[in-house]
Amino acid sequence: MIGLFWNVLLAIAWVVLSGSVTAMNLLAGFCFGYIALMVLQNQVPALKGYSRRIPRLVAFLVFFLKELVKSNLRVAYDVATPVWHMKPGVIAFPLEASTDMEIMFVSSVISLTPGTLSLDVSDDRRVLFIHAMFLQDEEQLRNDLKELEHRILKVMR
Amino acid sequence: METMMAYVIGLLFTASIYMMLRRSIVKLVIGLIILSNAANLLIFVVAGLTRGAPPLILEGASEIAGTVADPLPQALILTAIVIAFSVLAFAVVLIRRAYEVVGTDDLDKMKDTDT
Amino acid sequence: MMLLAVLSGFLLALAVPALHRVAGRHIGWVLALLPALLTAYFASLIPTISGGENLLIQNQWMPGLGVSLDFMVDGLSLVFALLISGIGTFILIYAGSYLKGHKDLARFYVIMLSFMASMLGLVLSDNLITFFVFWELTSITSYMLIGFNHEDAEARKCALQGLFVTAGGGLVLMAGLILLIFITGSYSFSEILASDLAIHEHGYYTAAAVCVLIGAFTKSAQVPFHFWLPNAMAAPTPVSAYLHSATMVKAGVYLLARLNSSMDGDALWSYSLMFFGAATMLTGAYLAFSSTGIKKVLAYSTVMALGTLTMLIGVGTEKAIIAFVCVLVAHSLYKGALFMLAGALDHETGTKDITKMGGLWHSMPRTAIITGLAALSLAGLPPLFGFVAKELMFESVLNSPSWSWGLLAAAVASSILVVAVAGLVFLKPFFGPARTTPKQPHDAPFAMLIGPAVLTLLALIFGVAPFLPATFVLDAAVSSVYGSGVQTALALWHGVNIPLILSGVSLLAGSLLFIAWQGLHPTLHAVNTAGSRVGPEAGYFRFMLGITQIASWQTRVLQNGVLGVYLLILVLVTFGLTGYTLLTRHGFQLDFDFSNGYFYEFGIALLIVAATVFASVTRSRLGSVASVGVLGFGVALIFIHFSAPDLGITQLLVETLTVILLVLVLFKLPPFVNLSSPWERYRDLTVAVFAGAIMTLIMLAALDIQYFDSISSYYIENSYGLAFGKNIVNVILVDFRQLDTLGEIFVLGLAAMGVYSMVKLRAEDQHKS
Amino acid sequence: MKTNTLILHTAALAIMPLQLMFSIFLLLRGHDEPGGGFIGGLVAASAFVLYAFAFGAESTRKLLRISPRDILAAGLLFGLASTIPALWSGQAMLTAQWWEVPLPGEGYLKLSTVLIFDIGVYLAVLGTLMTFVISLMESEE
Amino acid sequence: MSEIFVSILLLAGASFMVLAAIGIVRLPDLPTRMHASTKAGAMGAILTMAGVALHFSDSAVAARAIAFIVFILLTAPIAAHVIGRAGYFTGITLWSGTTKDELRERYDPDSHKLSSGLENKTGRAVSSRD
Amino acid sequence: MNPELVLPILIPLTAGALSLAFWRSITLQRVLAVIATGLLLAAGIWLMHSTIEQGFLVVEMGSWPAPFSIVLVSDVLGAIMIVLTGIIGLAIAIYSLASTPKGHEKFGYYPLMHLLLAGVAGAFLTGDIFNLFVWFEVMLLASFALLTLGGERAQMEGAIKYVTLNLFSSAIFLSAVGLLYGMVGTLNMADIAQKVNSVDDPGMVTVVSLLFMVSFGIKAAAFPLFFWLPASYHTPQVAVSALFAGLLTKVGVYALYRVFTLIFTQDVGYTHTILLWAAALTMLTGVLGAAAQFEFRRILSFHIVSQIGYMLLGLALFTPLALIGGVFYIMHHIIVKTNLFLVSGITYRLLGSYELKDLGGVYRQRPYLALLFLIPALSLAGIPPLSGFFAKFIVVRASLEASEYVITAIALLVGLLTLYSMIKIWAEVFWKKLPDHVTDASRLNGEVKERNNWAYYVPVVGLAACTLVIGLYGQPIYILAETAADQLMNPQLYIEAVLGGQSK
Amino acid sequence: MLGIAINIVYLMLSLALLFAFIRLTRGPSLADRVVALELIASVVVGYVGVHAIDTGVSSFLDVAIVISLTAFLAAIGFARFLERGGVKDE
Ligand code: NA
Ligand code: NA
Repeated sequence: MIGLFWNVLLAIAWVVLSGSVTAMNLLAGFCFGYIALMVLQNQVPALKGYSRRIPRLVAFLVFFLKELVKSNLRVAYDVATPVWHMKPGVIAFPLEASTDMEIMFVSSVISLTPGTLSLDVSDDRRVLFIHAMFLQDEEQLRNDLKELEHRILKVMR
Repeated sequence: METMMAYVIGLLFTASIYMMLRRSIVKLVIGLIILSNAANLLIFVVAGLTRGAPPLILEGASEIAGTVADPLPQALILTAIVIAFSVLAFAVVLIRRAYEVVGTDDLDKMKDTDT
Repeated sequence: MMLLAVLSGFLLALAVPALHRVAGRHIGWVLALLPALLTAYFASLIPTISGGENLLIQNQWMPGLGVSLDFMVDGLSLVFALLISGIGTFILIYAGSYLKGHKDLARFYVIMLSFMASMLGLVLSDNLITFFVFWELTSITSYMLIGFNHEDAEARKCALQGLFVTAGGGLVLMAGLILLIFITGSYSFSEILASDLAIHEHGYYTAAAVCVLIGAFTKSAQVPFHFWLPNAMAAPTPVSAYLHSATMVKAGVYLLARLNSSMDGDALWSYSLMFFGAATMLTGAYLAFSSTGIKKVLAYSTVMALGTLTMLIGVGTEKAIIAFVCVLVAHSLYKGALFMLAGALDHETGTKDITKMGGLWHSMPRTAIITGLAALSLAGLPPLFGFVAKELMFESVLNSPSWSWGLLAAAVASSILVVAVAGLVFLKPFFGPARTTPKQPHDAPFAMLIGPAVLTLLALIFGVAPFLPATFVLDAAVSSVYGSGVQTALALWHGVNIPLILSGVSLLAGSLLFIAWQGLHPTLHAVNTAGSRVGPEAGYFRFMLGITQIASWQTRVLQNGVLGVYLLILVLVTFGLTGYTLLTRHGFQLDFDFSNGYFYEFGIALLIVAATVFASVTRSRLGSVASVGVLGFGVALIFIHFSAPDLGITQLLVETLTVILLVLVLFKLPPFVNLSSPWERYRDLTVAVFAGAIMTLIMLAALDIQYFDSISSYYIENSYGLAFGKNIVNVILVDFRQLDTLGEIFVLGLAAMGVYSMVKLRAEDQHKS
Repeated sequence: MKTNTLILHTAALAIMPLQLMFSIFLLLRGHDEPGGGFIGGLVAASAFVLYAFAFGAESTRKLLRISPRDILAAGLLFGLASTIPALWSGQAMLTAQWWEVPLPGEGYLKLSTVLIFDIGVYLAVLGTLMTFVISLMESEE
Repeated sequence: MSEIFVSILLLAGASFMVLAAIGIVRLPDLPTRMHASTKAGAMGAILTMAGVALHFSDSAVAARAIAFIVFILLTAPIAAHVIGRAGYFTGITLWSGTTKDELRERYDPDSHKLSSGLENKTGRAVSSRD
Repeated sequence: MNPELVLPILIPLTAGALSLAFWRSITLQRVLAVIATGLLLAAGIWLMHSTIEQGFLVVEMGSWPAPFSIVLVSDVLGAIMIVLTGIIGLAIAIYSLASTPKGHEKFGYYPLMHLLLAGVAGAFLTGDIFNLFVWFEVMLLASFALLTLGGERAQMEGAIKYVTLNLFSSAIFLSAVGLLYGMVGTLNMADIAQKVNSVDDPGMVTVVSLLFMVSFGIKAAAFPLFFWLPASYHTPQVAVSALFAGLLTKVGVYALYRVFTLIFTQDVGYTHTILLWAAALTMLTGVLGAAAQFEFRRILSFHIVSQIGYMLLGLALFTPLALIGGVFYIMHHIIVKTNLFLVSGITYRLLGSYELKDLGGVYRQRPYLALLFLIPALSLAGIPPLSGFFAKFIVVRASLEASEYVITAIALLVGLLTLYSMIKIWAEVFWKKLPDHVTDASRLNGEVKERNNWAYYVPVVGLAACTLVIGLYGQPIYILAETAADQLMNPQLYIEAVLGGQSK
Repeated sequence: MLGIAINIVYLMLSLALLFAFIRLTRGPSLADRVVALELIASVVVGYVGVHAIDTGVSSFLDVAIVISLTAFLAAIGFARFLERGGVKDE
C-alpha cells in the first residue's frame, strides 16, 4: 500500500517537476518512481490507507504555518533585543507516535518550529528529548507540542 | 568586476601556494583545493564575465536572442571541476595512507625515497 | 668482399659459443683461420696498392646522415690491416694455449674477434662517421678485455679507467670530426685527402685540430693521458699483446697519420705532435726503465714507441714519415712478440715480477732465443728491423725543420733508456743466478711460441732485407701519409754516420744503465711513488672523485627529499620566468578600476577572500575544512551570478562531496601543528605573495587583450538546430566536445580505482602472503 | 557516543527516493536545462551517501546489489558504446546519432547516442563516488 | 501588484536570513544558535522561493518552488537534529542560563543507554522497525 | 574517415573499461592486456602507414567542423609516438604477465595500464589544447594509481611528491589554457597557431607560452622542475617504472615539441633560448644525480632526466637537423630506457634487490642477460653503432652547427658521464662477484624454476632488437625523423591540414 | 519597486553571509561551524532565488533544489565524524 502511495506521489512529482502534463510523462514518472522505490523495497515499512489524510493534511499545514510564524517571531524578538528573555533547557517529551515514520515526522516538525529542537529519542522510543528555548511556561509548551503531535498523527494514521 | 576578481584569484594562488608549502600534509590538501578553485575561477574570469544571461535557449524558443555568456569556458570549467575533484579525492586518500604507513604528517620526514 | 672482410669478425664472434662446443680445446686454431684468410686477402691487394692505386669500396648505410660503409685501402690502411690480421692470427692461436681450460674462453674469443673486426673497420673506413663507430667499438671491446678477469675489483677499475679516458677522448674526437665535416663538406677521408682545401685557414680549424688531437692522444696514450695504458695490463697477456701494443693504441696514431697531409700546414698541428710526442717518448722510456713488472715495462716502452710515432708525424719531413712507417711496423713486430713471450714467462713461472726471475735460460732455451732476438729489435740493434727504424728516426730528427736539437736529445735519452729496458726484458730473467719461481719453469708450448717466433723472424728478415717490405707496402704507406709519392730506399747499412754514432752511444750508455739498474731501482721506485701523487693519473682520480662529490653535493642540495623545497623552486621558476617575461615583453600595469562591479559582487569576493584567508591561517583543522566549504559556496555564487548555473550546481555538489570526503579521511589524521620555523613561514609567505602578485598582473594584462572573438558563437547558433539541445553548455559537453567528457569520466574511474586499491590493498597484507 | 538514530534512519529512507528521482530528472533534462549526466550522477551519489551515513557501508552495498565498481564499468562502457553507432555508419567517432521512436498515439520518443553517453556519465559518476565512500567507510570499520 | 507581494516575500525571506545570521553570532550556545539559524534560515529560503513562484507565475516554476519547499522541509530538520544531537553528546558547554537538562540524567555514558524514565510504567509495547 | 586515427585511443579505453568489468577474472584481464596492446601496436603501424601516405590525417570528432570540434591529428611525429606507445605497451603487457604481483593484478593493474596508454595516445593525437589537458589528466591519474598500487611506504612518500608537483603543473597548464582562450578565443591548436602568429604585439602570447613551458617542463622533468621524478620512479613495481620511464616524461617532451613548433614561434630567440639552457642544465644535473646513486632504478631514473635534456636540446636549437635529432632521440630513448628498467626487474627477480651492493655475479651465471643489458645500456651511453649514438650524433652536430659550443661541450661531457653510470651498473651487477652477504642466489643459479619465465625475456629481447635495428638499419628511421622534423618546421602544413580552406 | 527590493535583499543577504562566516571562524565547537555552514547554504538559496527574479531566468531554481537535496549531507558527515569520536582539535 505504502509502495503504491509513494509511487503515485513520485509520478506526480515527476510530472510537476518536468512541467509537461501528458499521460506519457506520468507513465515515465511512474516508471522512474518505481525504479527509485524498487531500490528501497526491503527497507520501507508498510503503511496503511491514506485517502482520508488529505483534508487533515491541509488543516495541519495551516496550524503549522501559524505556529511557525508565531515562534519565529518570538525567537526573532529575543535575538534582536539586547537582553536575553529566553530560559533554555532540555525536556523529556513522552511520545504518542509509535512507528518510525511517525516519530520522524513528529520530531522533524518540532525541530522545524523555532524554539524547539529534537535532540534524541530514548532507546525504548517512548520519549523525545527536546531542547527548548523558552521554558518559562513548560506546561504550556508541552500542551502545544502535544497538539502538534496529535495533528500530525491524525494526518498519518 | 574582472579586475576585482584578478586580485581575488591572485590571493587564491597565494593562499594555495602558501598552504602547499607547509609541512603538514593536511594543509597540503587544503592548498590543493584552493589551487583548483583558483585555476577554475581564472578561466571563468579571463574569458569574460556576463551577468544574468546563462547560455540556455529558453523554453519555446529555438535560438538565443541577444548576448549570452560564453558557454565554452563553462564547459571547460565543468570538466576541470570534475577532474580536480577526482584528483583531490585521490590525493586525500593518498595522504591518509601515507600518514598511516609513515606514521607522521610531517612532509619533511617523508624523504626516504630521495637522497 | 671488403664489407665481408671487415664484418666477418663480428659474424664469427656470433658463432663462437657454438664452435666452442664443437672444437673444444682446439678452438684457437680453428678461429685463427679467419685472420689467416684475411691476411692472405689483404696480401693479395698488395700489388694493386703498391702500384700506386687506392681501392675504394662503397656501401650504403644511413645516407641521410652521411653515414656509409665505405672502405678505402691505401698503403697506410693496408699496412695496418696486415698487421691487425697477421698478428691477430698468432694471437688467437696463442690465446687458445695461454687460456687453456679457462671457463670464459668462449667469451674471450667473442670479444677478441669483435675487437679485431672493429679494428679492421677503423683502419679501412673511408667514412668519417663509420670510422668513429669502429673507433668507439675498439674502446668498448678493449674495456671488456681489460676487465676480462671481472671478478677482480682491480681489473674492473683499470678497465673503467681505460674506457673513461679513451671514450672521453672519443667524444671530443666526435666533435672534431663533425667540425671537419663542416670544414670540408665531405664525410669521406678519400675526398678530404684528394681535395686541396686549405683546411688550416678555415675558422673551425683550430677547434677541429684540437679535438682530433685530444681524441688521438687519449687513444694512443700520449702524455698526459698515458697512464691508462700500463693499467690496461690487467688484461690477459694476449690482449695486451694485441690491443695494447700492436693494434688498438695505434689507432690514434693512425688517425694522425691519416689526416696529416690535410691538417698539416699550421704550426699548431706539427708543434703539438712534436711536443707531446717527444714528451711521451721520454716519459715512456723513463717509466719503462723504472718499472719491475715485465708487462708494465713493456707497456711503458709501448708508450715510448707511441710517442716516437707521434713525434715523427709532427716532424713531418719525408724522412720522418719513412721513419714513422718503419717504427710502426718494427714496433708491432717486436712488441707483439715480446708480450707473448712475457705471457709465456708469466704462464710458466707464475710471476710477472722480473726481480723474481733469473737464470731461466736453462729451463726455457727456446723462449730465451726468441726473446733475445726481439729484445735486440727493441733496443734498436742490428740486424733487426728495429735498428733500421731507429736509425731513420735519428736521421729525421736531426734534419727536423724545427726543434731539431731538443728532439734529438729526447730521442737519444729514450734510446739509452730503451737499451737498458731491453736488457731488463731479456738479460734479467734468463741470465744470472737462477731463482725460485712460484711454478717450476719449462719451455712454453708450441702454440705460445709460434707467434713470437714468426714475428721475430719477420723482424729479422726485414732488418736484413729492408727493401722487401718497402717495395711491397711501406712505400705506398709512406706515400699516403706524406701525401705524395715517395721512394723509401731502405737499407740496413748506411755506413758510419751520425745516427750510427748515436746508436753506439746509446748502446754503451744503456748498458751502463742496465748494470746500474739494481742500485738505482729503489730510488726510482720512491721517486715514481712520490710523482704519482701529482701526476696525471692522480688528476684522473681527482676528477672522478670530484664528479662523485659534486654529484652528491648536488643531490643533497637539489634532490633533498623536502617537498616544500621542490615546490618552492617550482613556484619561483614559474612565476619568476613569467613575471620577468611579462615585465620585458608586455609591462606591468596595475588596475584598480572596480567601478563596473556591484556591491554584492564585492560581497561575494569578500566572502571568498575571507574564507581563503581563514582556511589558511586557522589552527583548527576542521575549521579549515569548513572554510574551504565556504570558499566553494563563494565560487559557486560567482558562477551563478555570472550566468553559469550548471557550473554553480556542479560546484556546490562537488564542494559538499569534497567536504564529506575530507571529513571521512581526516578522521584518522592528527590536528594541525606548526611544524615550520617562523623564518620558513615568512619565506614561504613571501614566495606565495610573489606568485599571487604575478598571477594577478598576468590576468590584468590578459583582461585587456582579446585578439579574436571566441568560436563560441558557433555553438550558440547551432546548439538547437544541429545538436537538438537547449542547454548549450551541456550540448558542448556531450556533443560538440564529447571527447573531453569521455576522457573526464575515465579520469573519474581512474580515481575510483586508485582510491579503491589504496584503501583495500595494503602492503602489510601482501607481505603476509 | 551513541551512534545512529531512528530519526536519521527513517528520514534517509524518505529523502533518498526523492533524491534519486530528482537525479534521473536532472539527467534526462540536462540537454535542455541545467543538469546532465554529471550533475545527475552527483545527486544520485548523494542519495546513496545519505543512506550510507544512516545505515553503514555494508547495508549500502546490499542496497546497490551490484558493486560500485561494476556501476563504474557499466558507465564507462555506456560512454564508449555511444561512439560505436557512428563508427558503424562510417562517420567520425562520437558523431551523434538520433533516432525517433514512434510512440502509440502521436509523438515520438527521441533517443540518441547523446543520451546513452549522458547515462554513461551518470553511471560513471555514481560508481566512482560510491567506490570512494564505501571503501573509505569500510576502512574505518 | 504582484511586484509588491514579491518584494514583501523577498524582504521577509531576507529578514529571516539576517535574523538567523544575527542569532548565530549573538546567541550564547549551540542549541540556542540552532534555534535561530536552522529554522529561520529555512524559513527565509522558503519565503524567497514563494516570491520566486509568485514572480514567474508559471506552473512549471511554481511546481519547482513547491518541490524546493518540500525538500527543504524534509532535510532541514534532519540536519538540525543530527548536528544538535552530535553537538550535545560530544559535550559542548551549554549556556549558563540553561534551566534544566532531563536528558543528561537519563543518559549513561558508559553503556550509551538512553532511558526514557518510563520503563517501569506500563505502556504500549515497543514496536520495532521491520 | 580514418578509423586508424581513432583506434589508438579507443582500443586502450575499451580494454580498460572491459578489464574493469572483468575485475574478478585475472586470466581474462591478462589475455586482454596482450591482445589490446597488440592491437594498439597494429593500429599504430596502420596509422603510420596512412600518415606517411597522406601527409596528415585529421578527424573531426563528432563530425563538427574544426575548429569547433575536437580534432584528432596525426603527423609523422604523432604516428611515431603512437607506434612507440604500442611497442612499449605490448612489451609491458607481456612482461607484466610474469612480473606483476598477484595483489596488484587483483586491484586493477591491467585497467590502469590500459588507461595510461589511452591517456598517452590521446595526448599524442589530439589537436586541441584543452583536450590535451584532459588526456594529460587521464594519464596522470592512471600513473598516480599505478604508482601507489601496492601501498608500500616508499610508494606513498614518492607519490605525495609526484602528485603534488604534477598537480601544480596541471593547474598552471589549465590557467595557461584559460589565458590563451581569453586572448584568441579558440582551443584548436591549428587555429590558435594561425591566430597567434597573425598578432602584431605578441608580448602576452610569450608570457602565456612560458606558462605552458613550465607546465610541460614539469611533466617532461626538465631542470629545475624534475624533482618529482627521481623521488618516485623507483618506488612502484618494475613494470610500472618501465612504463613510466618509457612514456610519461616523453608526453611532456612531445607537448613541448608540439606547442613550441606549432604555436609559440613568435619569439624564438627568447623562448627557445630559455629551453636551450634548461636543456643543458637538465642534461648535467640529471647525469650528476645519477653519479651519486647506487641503486639500479635510481640511476636509471636520473638518466631519464639527463636524456630529456638532449631531447629538449633538439627543440631548443630549432633547426631542421636539431629537430631530427630530437625526434630520433625520443624514439631511441623510449625503447632503450624501458628496456633497461625491464632488465633491472629481471635482476631484481634473480637476486631480490635493486641496490648495487647487493647485486653481482649475473654475467657469470647469465651471459645472455648481460648482453641484453649491454645493448640498451651502451645505446643509452651513445656507443655506436647502437641507436643512441646516432641520436646523440645528430644532436651534437646540430648544436655545433648552431655554434653553441658550451652546449656541445656539456652534451659530450654528459655522454661520457652516462657511459660512466652504465659501466657502474655493468661492473657492479654483472661483472662483480656475487657479494658474500647475499644468501639466496637460488634463482640466479637456476635452482628455482621461475613462473612465466619467457614473459620476462620476450619483451627485453624484442626491445633490444629494436635498438639494434634503429642503429644498424637506421636509414628508414632517419627518414621518419626527417619527415617529422620537416613537418614540425612547417607548421603551415599542419594548419592547412586541420583547418582546410578556412586557413588564411 | 522590485528593483529596489532586490538590491536591499542582496545587501541583507551579504550581511547574513558575513555574520554566518564570523560564527564559522569563531567556532568554538565544530558543531557551531557546521551550523554556520548550513546557514550559508540557506543564504545561497535565498541569493539564488533573488537572482532568478533579478535576471528573469527561472533555471536558476534548479540550483536551489540541488542545495536543498544535498547540502545537508555535509552536516551529516560532520556529525558522523563527531559521533565516531574523530580527533577534536577545537
Ligand atoms: Na523548534
Ligand atoms: Na581577454
